[in-house]
Amino acid sequence: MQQRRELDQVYTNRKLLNGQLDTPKWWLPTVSILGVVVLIGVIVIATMINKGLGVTGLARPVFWGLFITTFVFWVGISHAGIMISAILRLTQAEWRRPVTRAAELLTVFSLLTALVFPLIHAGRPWRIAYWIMPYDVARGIYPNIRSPLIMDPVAISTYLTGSTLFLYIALLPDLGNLRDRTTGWKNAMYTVLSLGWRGNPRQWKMQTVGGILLSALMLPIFVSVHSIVSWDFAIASAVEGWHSTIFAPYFVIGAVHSGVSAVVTMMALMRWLWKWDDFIRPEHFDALARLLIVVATGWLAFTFLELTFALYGQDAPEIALREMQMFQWPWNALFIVFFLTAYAIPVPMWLFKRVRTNIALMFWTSILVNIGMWLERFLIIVPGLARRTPFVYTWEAYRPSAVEWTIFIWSFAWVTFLMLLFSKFFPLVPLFEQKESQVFTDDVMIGRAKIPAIVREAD
Amino acid sequence: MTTAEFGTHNWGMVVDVDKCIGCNACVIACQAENNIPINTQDRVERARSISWIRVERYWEGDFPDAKARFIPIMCQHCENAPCEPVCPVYATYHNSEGMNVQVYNRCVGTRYCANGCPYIVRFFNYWEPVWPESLRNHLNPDVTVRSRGIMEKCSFCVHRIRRESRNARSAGVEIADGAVQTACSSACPTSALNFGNFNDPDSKVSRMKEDKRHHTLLDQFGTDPNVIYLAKIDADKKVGAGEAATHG
Amino acid sequence: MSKSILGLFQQPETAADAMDGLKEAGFELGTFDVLTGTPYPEGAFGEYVPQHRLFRFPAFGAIIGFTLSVFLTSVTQLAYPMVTGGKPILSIFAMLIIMYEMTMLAGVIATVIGIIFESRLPNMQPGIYDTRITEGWIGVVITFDDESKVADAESVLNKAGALEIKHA
Amino acid sequence: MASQAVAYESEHHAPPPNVDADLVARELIATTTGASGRFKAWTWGLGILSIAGIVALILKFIDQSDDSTKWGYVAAMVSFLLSVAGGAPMVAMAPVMAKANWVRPITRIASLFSFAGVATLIMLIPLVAILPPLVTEGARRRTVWYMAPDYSPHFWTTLSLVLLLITGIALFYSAAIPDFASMRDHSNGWRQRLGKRLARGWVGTDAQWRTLRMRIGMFGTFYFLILVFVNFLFSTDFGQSMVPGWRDAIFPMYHTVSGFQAGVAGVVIALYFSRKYMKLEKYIHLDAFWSLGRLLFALTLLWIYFFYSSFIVFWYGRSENDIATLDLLIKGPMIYAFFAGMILLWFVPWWILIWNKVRRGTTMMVVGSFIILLGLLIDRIRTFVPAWSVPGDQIHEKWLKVIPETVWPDIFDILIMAGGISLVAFIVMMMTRVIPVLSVWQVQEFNLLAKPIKYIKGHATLVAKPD
Repeated sequence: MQQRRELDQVYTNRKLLNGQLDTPKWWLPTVSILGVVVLIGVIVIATMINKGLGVTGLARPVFWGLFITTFVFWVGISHAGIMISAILRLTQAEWRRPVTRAAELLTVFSLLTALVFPLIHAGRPWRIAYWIMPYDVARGIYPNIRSPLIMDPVAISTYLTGSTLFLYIALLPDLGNLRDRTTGWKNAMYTVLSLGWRGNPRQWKMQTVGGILLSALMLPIFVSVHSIVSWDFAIASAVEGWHSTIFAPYFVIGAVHSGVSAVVTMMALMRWLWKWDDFIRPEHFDALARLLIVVATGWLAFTFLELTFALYGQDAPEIALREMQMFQWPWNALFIVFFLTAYAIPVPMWLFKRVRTNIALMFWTSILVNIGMWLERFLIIVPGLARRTPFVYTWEAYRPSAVEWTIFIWSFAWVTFLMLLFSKFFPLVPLFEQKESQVFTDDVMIGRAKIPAIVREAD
Repeated sequence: MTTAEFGTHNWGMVVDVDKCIGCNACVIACQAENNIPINTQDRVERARSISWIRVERYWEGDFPDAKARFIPIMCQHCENAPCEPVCPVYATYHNSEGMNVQVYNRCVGTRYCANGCPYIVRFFNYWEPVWPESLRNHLNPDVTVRSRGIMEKCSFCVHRIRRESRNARSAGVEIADGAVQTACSSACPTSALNFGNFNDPDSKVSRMKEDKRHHTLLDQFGTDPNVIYLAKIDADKKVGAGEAATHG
Repeated sequence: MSKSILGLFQQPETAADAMDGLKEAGFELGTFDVLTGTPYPEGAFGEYVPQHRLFRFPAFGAIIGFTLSVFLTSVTQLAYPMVTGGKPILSIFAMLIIMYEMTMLAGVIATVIGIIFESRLPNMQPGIYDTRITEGWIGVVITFDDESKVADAESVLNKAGALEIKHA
Repeated sequence: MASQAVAYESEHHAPPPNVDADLVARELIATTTGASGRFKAWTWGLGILSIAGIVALILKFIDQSDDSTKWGYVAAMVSFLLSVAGGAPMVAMAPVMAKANWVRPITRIASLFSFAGVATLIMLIPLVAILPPLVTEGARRRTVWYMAPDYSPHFWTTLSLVLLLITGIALFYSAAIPDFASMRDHSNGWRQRLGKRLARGWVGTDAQWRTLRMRIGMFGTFYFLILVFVNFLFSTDFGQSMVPGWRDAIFPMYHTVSGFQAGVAGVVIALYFSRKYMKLEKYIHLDAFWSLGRLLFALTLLWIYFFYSSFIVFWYGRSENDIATLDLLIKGPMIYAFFAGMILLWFVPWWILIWNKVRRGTTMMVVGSFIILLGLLIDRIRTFVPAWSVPGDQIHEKWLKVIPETVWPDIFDILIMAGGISLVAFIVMMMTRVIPVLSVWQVQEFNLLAKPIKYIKGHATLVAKPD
């Protein structure tokens, strides 16, 4: 799987630090354009808070719409990071190395974005202090920890803190590297940030052991976050489409599906933008695509279970809801698109090695997956609420307004914006892991065959 | 497994669907009593109208012998209310008089409670409420005007309950049965809506509750409501409004 | 700060030879150390394998976090008891989730503190160093209590084929 | 760096035993002969117990076939056996897919369990006869068989179990051909004749190896799919659908995952004994125990996760059937079984397996595995006995109106359970007489691919990763 390539370390430094040491031509224009989009989004959000949620398309009985969908979507994307860097670290997958940091970054930034949505979506955002950080003895009343909406902030802030620290620890050796490459104020900055990294055996041991330990600790958090998000919906016994026990694992595996696809998208972009063909190689896409086939199929199984047990009771309202979700305009169109993009188109394509190693195809298929996964969340949340209850008074449809769409677009611009800003100051590919893989891979001759091999420490 | 321990009062309502003629007087009375902003045409069209009590209308049977059925629906003040545990800030909880109360001041407007409610009787203020100049001085001083961005719902006219209990306390007597009437029940011409105290075994509502026509709405959700419905008596058909309202 | 010298090598093997030479020359482990730009398999240079207590940190943090969470969840509910949806005032199954998260959070934070502490960071006077180490060179750094042994240390490094020797 | 390093009994830096292929073959094949007296005694005991169990099963069928509420323990037993005997071969398959080197020597011991599927099948036969039809008293009970013919669950569950058995044996056989060949060459007597017949002219040409690998991959995938399917069918048709209103979408997954857990535990136990009493320390490295320990640890956490995510939804939901289901499954006498299951399946193994020292050893590992198996048995009883205790004239209701009495095991049930478990052990022990517990060619492959090297001055292992 690993084509071993001898890469000179000086060359590695120069190539992988090209974002920091010299600015690519495209960087400034892109960032400024994104900045404008972000600004527009911020203005729209401000107006919405100022005018009130009337500007959205929300209407009884659909009290949660595009915002919560997008929130769930971004939380899902955030599962890329730990999936890649923790699970693959624990399972010793060599090909994870160039991807880890980008994945962790995606986690941090998408979580930051996800957090915005519940807040701006509250009726009185200026009072969310009582909801999120509300342990004020003055009011004598504390948050209701029976509410999943309290578990959400707790879980997400835990995950955010954890993955940020994880990211920083893994960044230390590269900060040392940057410190050695830079001068002036940058050098000062990196000197402080790298905490005086030298690279003696003790520090390296802490890197490896600590990395493993942190991964092991982050993994349960990673699972819990999306489970708790899913319980927001699953516990509502009165909403037919939501009250299912499968939701926790179903959401988690769906999140992994979309998250890993997002990482693929990012890798392709990194390879093109920073010209890292030597480091992000087809075999990495190949490996990720293999992983995605397994994950996607598992996710399909959960989808099947969810559907089966929705109809299991054979209750009239449940069947009616599913019928609406799948066969009634406009949901049926969305459902078809969802199924095609989330599974039916990409996965069969990934079965062919030619596709798996073709960067452009991988890029587009991974984008398809995320379109599909967004639609999945939409199709769970909105039809569930828009169901036909016995009360004709509440039979209404939901149409997202322009404001909602703008903020939806803003979120994507915002994440990309943050990414590019980060890339100006910190390397997106972990250099030391890259070099480590050079140290730790070797070939063995068995008979005449040259077989790639990995050095495992006998500990 | 409810852990609410009630005092002398467990307020509730008995709705005799058989008596309801669908005149909507209760709806108007409620609007006037509780400072509910006017449901303009566009609000109704956008499904953002607010009416704490509403009269659902059903057609039973096919055209020539179709029958109109009416069933008034307000907050059911459930003992196991799905809306309560999901609120992160205790804006809605179950008080010691068996009512599901909404504390406007705490509400941050997550609208989670509204998602949980199977009866969909919780309403969100999308805009700041406005009244035409002529109505400015008609607002009820006992009832808070809800600002934008919070949930509201039927409160069983809690301000009336409070007034009566104050009077009773100052007079040193128990609240007489029927002394407390909600706006809707007092406006109902056929006394289809009856308000009272379920904890008092010989109160009017307690006695009506014993009627064999009694049922609650959507009982499969196990919400255990404090609003009891008495089914429609039908000479020729056995189907009552109750079954029509529950699933299937 | 005591005197220390740094010998620079390009080949791991030569660096390892230098380490051996130092051992033979009677420098005890710990007074000399190897600086690399990448992690090498443990003991690759016959260097002294550092001992660490990293695994105690998460346990410690988890205990703190758990206690804190138990306090927070139970006390805040009992302090202002309100019945919601007929759930018990002390709803353990809801509390468990918060406890879990806070335990994990404290565990992670403690681990990160542990990692930084155990790798003896932050250390703003890292001592003698060379920027080429992050370009794949390997540095063997020796710290002395007495100046006398500098000479034979240098000879050992030279014998092993040090490309450059820095003093500090 | 905690990696899948090859660790050894004596001290960690010892090189792996690069014994030459021929010696490996001789030593391993030697283990099939010359059983110790203790071994013989155990097999006799277990054999007698199994026969007693089967007899008890027949008697119970004659005696109580009219009353389905009495058959909960048999259902629990089938589920338990399905978990152990069905899950174990998966243990062999999954890491092979992931090209993990440590698993190569132990695939055989895991796939031996697929023969124990016979026990599952024997237990299932009366149960299928007892299982009420889909339509009782004119009403269709809640199942995944919405419109299907009346006896679909009976038919498909049986069929899929038979398929599972066949695929398992096929998997075993396709991986065993080279070993039969080496038995043909190195063994004698009936084993040699058997090897000659089953080796089907294996000489080890390149083409033969390619087809062999292809077959293993193919049967492994099939096996996995069928196993999931069996778990799904059995847990819904013989568990959930017996309780009106028990609608738990995660239960099939829960059933499958705890099945894998039991499978891994079973493999660990088998490994432990064959290592200890067949003197195979040289071939069964501690590394295998270590990796299995981590796998077991992960599955243990997964169990509590799946359980909690279904429980919390019920707890919040509070709708009629949610409450009824909870009352049935984890209230009354079952609360003890529930807590016992939770402690034995999650807490104790979790606490044992979290220590790296334990995972590097064998004794505590096997203790933990036994605890897990016991816990699983209790947990299966906790789920299936109440499910079957619902009277047959009520299982078509919308949801459970009255919580039925708890059913206590009678003498038949106890005998059946003892017999079932011993039958599995008996079959596995018997198979070790027929074929080496470790697959010869995979041990050789393992030694070929993992080479101890001297990395500059340190010691390391070079693990080749062929595609």
